Amino acid sequence: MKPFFALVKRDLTLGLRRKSQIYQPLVFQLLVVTMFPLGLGSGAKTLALIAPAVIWILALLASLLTLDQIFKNDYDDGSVESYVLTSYPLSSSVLAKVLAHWLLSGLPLVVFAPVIAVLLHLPSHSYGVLMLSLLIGTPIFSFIGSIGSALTMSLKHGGLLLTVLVMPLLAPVLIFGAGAVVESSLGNSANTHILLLSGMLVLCITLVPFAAAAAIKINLE
Amino acid sequence: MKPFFALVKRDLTLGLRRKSQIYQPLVFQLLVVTMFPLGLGSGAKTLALIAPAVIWILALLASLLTLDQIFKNDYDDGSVESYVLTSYPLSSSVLAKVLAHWLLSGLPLVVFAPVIAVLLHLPSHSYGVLMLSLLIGTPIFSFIGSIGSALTMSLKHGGLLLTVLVMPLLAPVLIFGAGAVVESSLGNSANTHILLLSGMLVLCITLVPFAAAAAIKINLE
Amino acid sequence: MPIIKASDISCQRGNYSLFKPVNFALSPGQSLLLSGKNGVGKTTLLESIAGFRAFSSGYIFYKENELNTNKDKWFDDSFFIGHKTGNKKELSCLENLISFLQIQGIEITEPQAVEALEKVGLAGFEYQMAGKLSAGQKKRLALARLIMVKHPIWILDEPFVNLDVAGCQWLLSILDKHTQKNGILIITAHDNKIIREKVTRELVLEACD
Amino acid sequence: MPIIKASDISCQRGNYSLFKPVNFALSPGQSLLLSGKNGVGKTTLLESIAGFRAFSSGYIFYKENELNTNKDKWFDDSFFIGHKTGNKKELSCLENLISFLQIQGIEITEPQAVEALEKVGLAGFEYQMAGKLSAGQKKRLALARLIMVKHPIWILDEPFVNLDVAGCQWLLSILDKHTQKNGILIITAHDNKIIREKVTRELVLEACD
Amino acid sequence: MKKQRTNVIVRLYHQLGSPPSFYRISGYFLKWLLLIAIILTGIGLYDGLVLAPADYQQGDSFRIIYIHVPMAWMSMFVYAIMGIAALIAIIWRMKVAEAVLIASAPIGAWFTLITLVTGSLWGKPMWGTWWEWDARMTSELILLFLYIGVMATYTAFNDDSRKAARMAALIAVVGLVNLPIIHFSVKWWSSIHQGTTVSIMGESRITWEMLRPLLTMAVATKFYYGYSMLKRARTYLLETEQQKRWVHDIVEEKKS
Amino acid sequence: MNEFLNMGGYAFYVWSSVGLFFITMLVDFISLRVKDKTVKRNIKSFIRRKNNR
Ligand code: HEM
Ligand SMILES: Nc1ncnc2c1ncn2[C@@H]1O[C@H](COP(=O)(O)OP(=O)(O)OP(=O)(O)O)[C@@H](O)[C@H]1O
Ligand SMILES: Nc1ncnc2c1ncn2[C@@H]1O[C@H](COP(=O)(O)OP(=O)(O)OP(=O)(O)O)[C@@H](O)[C@H]1O
Ligand SMILES: [Mg+2]
Ligand SMILES: [Mg+2]
Repeated sequence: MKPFFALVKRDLTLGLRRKSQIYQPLVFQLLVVTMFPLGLGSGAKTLALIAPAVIWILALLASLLTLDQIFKNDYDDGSVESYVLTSYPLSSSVLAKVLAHWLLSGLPLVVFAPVIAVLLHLPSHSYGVLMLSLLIGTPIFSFIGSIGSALTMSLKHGGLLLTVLVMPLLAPVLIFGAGAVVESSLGNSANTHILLLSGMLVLCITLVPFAAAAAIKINLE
Repeated sequence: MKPFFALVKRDLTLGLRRKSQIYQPLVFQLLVVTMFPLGLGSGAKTLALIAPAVIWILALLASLLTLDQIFKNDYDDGSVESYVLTSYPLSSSVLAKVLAHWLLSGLPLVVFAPVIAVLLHLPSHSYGVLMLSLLIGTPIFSFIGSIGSALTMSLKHGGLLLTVLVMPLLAPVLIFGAGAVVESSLGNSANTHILLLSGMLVLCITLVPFAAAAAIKINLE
Repeated sequence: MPIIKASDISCQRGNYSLFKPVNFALSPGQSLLLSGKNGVGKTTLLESIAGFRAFSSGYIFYKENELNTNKDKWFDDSFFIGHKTGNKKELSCLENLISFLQIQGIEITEPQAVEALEKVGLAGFEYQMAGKLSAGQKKRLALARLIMVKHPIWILDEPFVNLDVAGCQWLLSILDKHTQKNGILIITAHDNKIIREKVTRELVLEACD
Repeated sequence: MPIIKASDISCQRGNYSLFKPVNFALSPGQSLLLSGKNGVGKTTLLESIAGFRAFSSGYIFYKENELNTNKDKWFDDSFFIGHKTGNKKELSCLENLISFLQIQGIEITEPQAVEALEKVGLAGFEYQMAGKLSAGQKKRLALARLIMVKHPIWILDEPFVNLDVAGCQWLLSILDKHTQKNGILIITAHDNKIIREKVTRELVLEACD
Repeated sequence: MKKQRTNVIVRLYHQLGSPPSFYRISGYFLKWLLLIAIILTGIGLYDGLVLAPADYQQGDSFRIIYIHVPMAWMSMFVYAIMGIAALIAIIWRMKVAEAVLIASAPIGAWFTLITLVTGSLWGKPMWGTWWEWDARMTSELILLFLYIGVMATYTAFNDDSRKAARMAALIAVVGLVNLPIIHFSVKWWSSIHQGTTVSIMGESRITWEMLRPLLTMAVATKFYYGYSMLKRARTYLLETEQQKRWVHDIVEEKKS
Repeated sequence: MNEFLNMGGYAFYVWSSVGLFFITMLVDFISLRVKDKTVKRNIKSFIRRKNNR
């Protein structure tokens, strides 16, 4: 088996075994969504108004919760050596790690989005755009997060530093993602937003593996 | 020095040295608050309406970010032994840990609250109630969180489980806390809400140390 | 006259017992070496004796009292250092030593702590963060506590690991001193012939079948 | 003819050099024991040799090439096991062994892996999660990789730690076999007389003053 | 030693408290519980979906009541049982109580989930919305979280079943304390509460034809709960007692 | 019969409720049998491991 697939397979096995990585972000989302009406009190009618923003911010936060683990786990137990001390290109291994992370934590968010949307009274004709935008946006979270995770993996409390590092980078994703949903909920076309998101994703796929690989190497020195 | 103060002092030293524990929750709050207008797009006028809920939810989330560390750190490096394997009552040590945690992560939130409030256009006559409610509410987060942290300290990925466990318990705090701010922003008296919050805090102070101590003992078995 | 008596104690991991129940009795000044193959349950047994986890069968009596009925007395008299050293990465060596002992209710002044660090070969590392020590230095920092504590019973899990030759000798000498002062020692170690000759008794754990 | 030549290499931690620069040369079939006091820099040096971190001075040549100019070749030929074992808590022993090797591009079938686990004394633990192993068993699981790899150069940091007597003997025998097959060995160990007699050369690191 | 006078209740307590006899005694009931549950469900649903007259206001959509309300009752009933078992497990460290606690959580969570979804399915035609943040719904959702919390705790510590059970018990008890809090706080906050359409307590506006199937279903679900819970509890006991003789006998002789 | 299935226009709501009920109960029923089987299998292998030693 090629190292790439071996790495993806290992990470998927780990994720499915830990389970928590998959279902707990979802529960987290649900919980926070519940908090909103609780906190809003009589202002509950505004829910639909803020639904796109809340859904996207929640997806971002739920991703953030698992991002720091992309490389940190491997660093902590020493298994990062298995792909650093080898002639197989590190950037490919980074790609494998990102892919596994998205499958485990991004994809469930996409699939689960309609439930959150119902709870927040999002108009049902926007569900398609919501899921599409998340489908393009969540991999970007994983990509950008992998750089942050590579930079902070040797820190004991890197989780919050990572948040601070990647949040500004992810702001545009949030703007266009939530923007797409807002437009579609108003009955307008969301094409421009989706296009821009896709562009960002392509950029990430081509650049991030090398950036993250460099970050890992710097971190280990 | 009494073990109680020794423990508080050690944790404060650690917190001040790590720094991240203090300033990163604040940065996190700021970032998410920034995300809201970004995500809302044209709906920015609704900001003031959702301000009380958002501030309180953010305080909750920011606390959650550090809650799992209350005991987990000590468990991971073995220093939990220093207060478990001694005849000094474990519940006192728990109280010390909670106190240190609140001083490091709750208090800054209280002090910082007006800044967030300004950003979200909360009417300025509510600032007093906002800070008062946070002053009573954030220690409750630390208390309840300490039980969750004690339960999950031996798990590698306990952070999200902790979230799931304590969120339902913290919901009432959120309701009354945000409720107090809503009432005051509408010009009503927030006394009942504040009173109820205070009652919860008293309950926590008397009960939680024993519950958390029991949780630690079960966890170590 | 033995003050610690263990009768038929055994431990469990998951849902099954690890080793055949063991018995031992220790009087002041005696020492016990637990040995056995990798994975037979030495660490588990030590942690149970220290009071961390429950036994699956049997009892330990300390000064005629069953251990669970009088844990405070046991905690006051016994001192445990396990695989995990209990050092805080972000505290300096000095802070680590002082705070650990104070939290246990043991008074220690700064000059005393500096002296203890010196004895343990960490002179000059007082203000280095514990996270930046080498493997052996971390172990030494943990063992420095032994210099300060007055507990008559020491429970040590593989304390020789990572120590260099000089470090092992130092540790042996301090263990010797402890037993000569009527202290009790319960210890595990692999492949260390000298300790085997020094202890009063070696107890080889045997796996259950 | 030596294929590894180190000239005046030294390492740094923080802002100061750790030990006096050292020189060595290794031909196939030779072995090198790095020793020295706790904290002198053995681990740091091994990690640098493995390619993890940079040297502060000096060069290593492998087959006439400076190591940094041709890291891929070096990675293809050398195999490192450090303090951290690289086991995943949530994977079973079998999965750990197989996935680690596959990620390094080494093909291994399940029966081979089962056999390797048997040799290393973990028969019957194939499906146990690595997080539920004892200290020595974890080390054994990491060392099982050595049975499967074909790399001519092994770099091992304190591999004897936590192993019981039988485990140490097994490790010694496999190291012997490796050098007899013209393999190269770079190793650190404290307080283990047998390995000291077996290696071609012992290099004692001395602290800078 | 003083001689203890044993009465029937004490003896029963000791018998049910010992895993082997609990296993044996519960074995007698299992089949019957399942059988009665199936039969009653059949009767109840036939009665409710076919025989009962349509509601004059809601038409046939009201028939969701025969799923929704029994499930809603069960979701709370099971949590109560779980909480009591948890208390016993913590205070007296009784293995059987742990078993009951662990075995109740999954089925209780299922009941809660069905309540939520059927409520949603009822809300759409009645209120024109799938979901409203009303007091009852919100607290039911939080109940689901509590169940999930108990189960997640149990699985997180899966290496040692008994420890895991005691941890889960702690969560369950804390959740028990939480239930009234949620109930009241939610009342406090709520302003858009939808009053009950049908009341069966006191002045009943529901006819006997409509009530009969409801009660039948309520009993049927209790029987299924009994079956599911006992079956899981037995499995739990086998798992935690795997070194004991009686477990070996059962496993090897294939008598369950 | 058709009228019965149609549920006065509420077919989707009523029948999905009933369906959900049965499916969930079935899932529960199956999962407890599976769990029971695996536990018994594990215990058997545990006994075997002991006998072989
Ligand atoms: C997702 C939405 C819903 C949830 C979570 C929910 C939850 C509950 C709960 C927990 C109960 C038990 C209350 C108790 O016994 O104290 C209940 C009872 C009941 N629900 Fe719902 N419900 C929902 C939607 C609806 C809808 C849409 C209707 C009808 C229009 C409805 C009608 C009833 C009735 C008639 C009862 C029994 C009345 C009683 O016991 O007082 N529910 N529901
Ligand atoms: N992360 C770090 N940052 C800064 N200094 C460090 C760090 N880790 C170790 N050191 C210092 O570098 C020196 C060498 O450490 P190293 O781990 O290489 O020693 P070692 O020879 O392997 O010792 P041991 O025999 O105890 O394993 C030590 O004096 C230590 O204090
Ligand atoms: N967390 C755990 N959960 C379940 N089983 C465990 C766990 N930790 C260890 N075990 C098992 O318990 C047994 C005893 O482990 P323990 O650590 O006590 O052994 P040990 O005698 O100290 O071994 P070593 O010499 O390797 O340190 C081992 O067989 C191991 O597989
Ligand atoms: Mg051990
Ligand atoms: Mg070292």
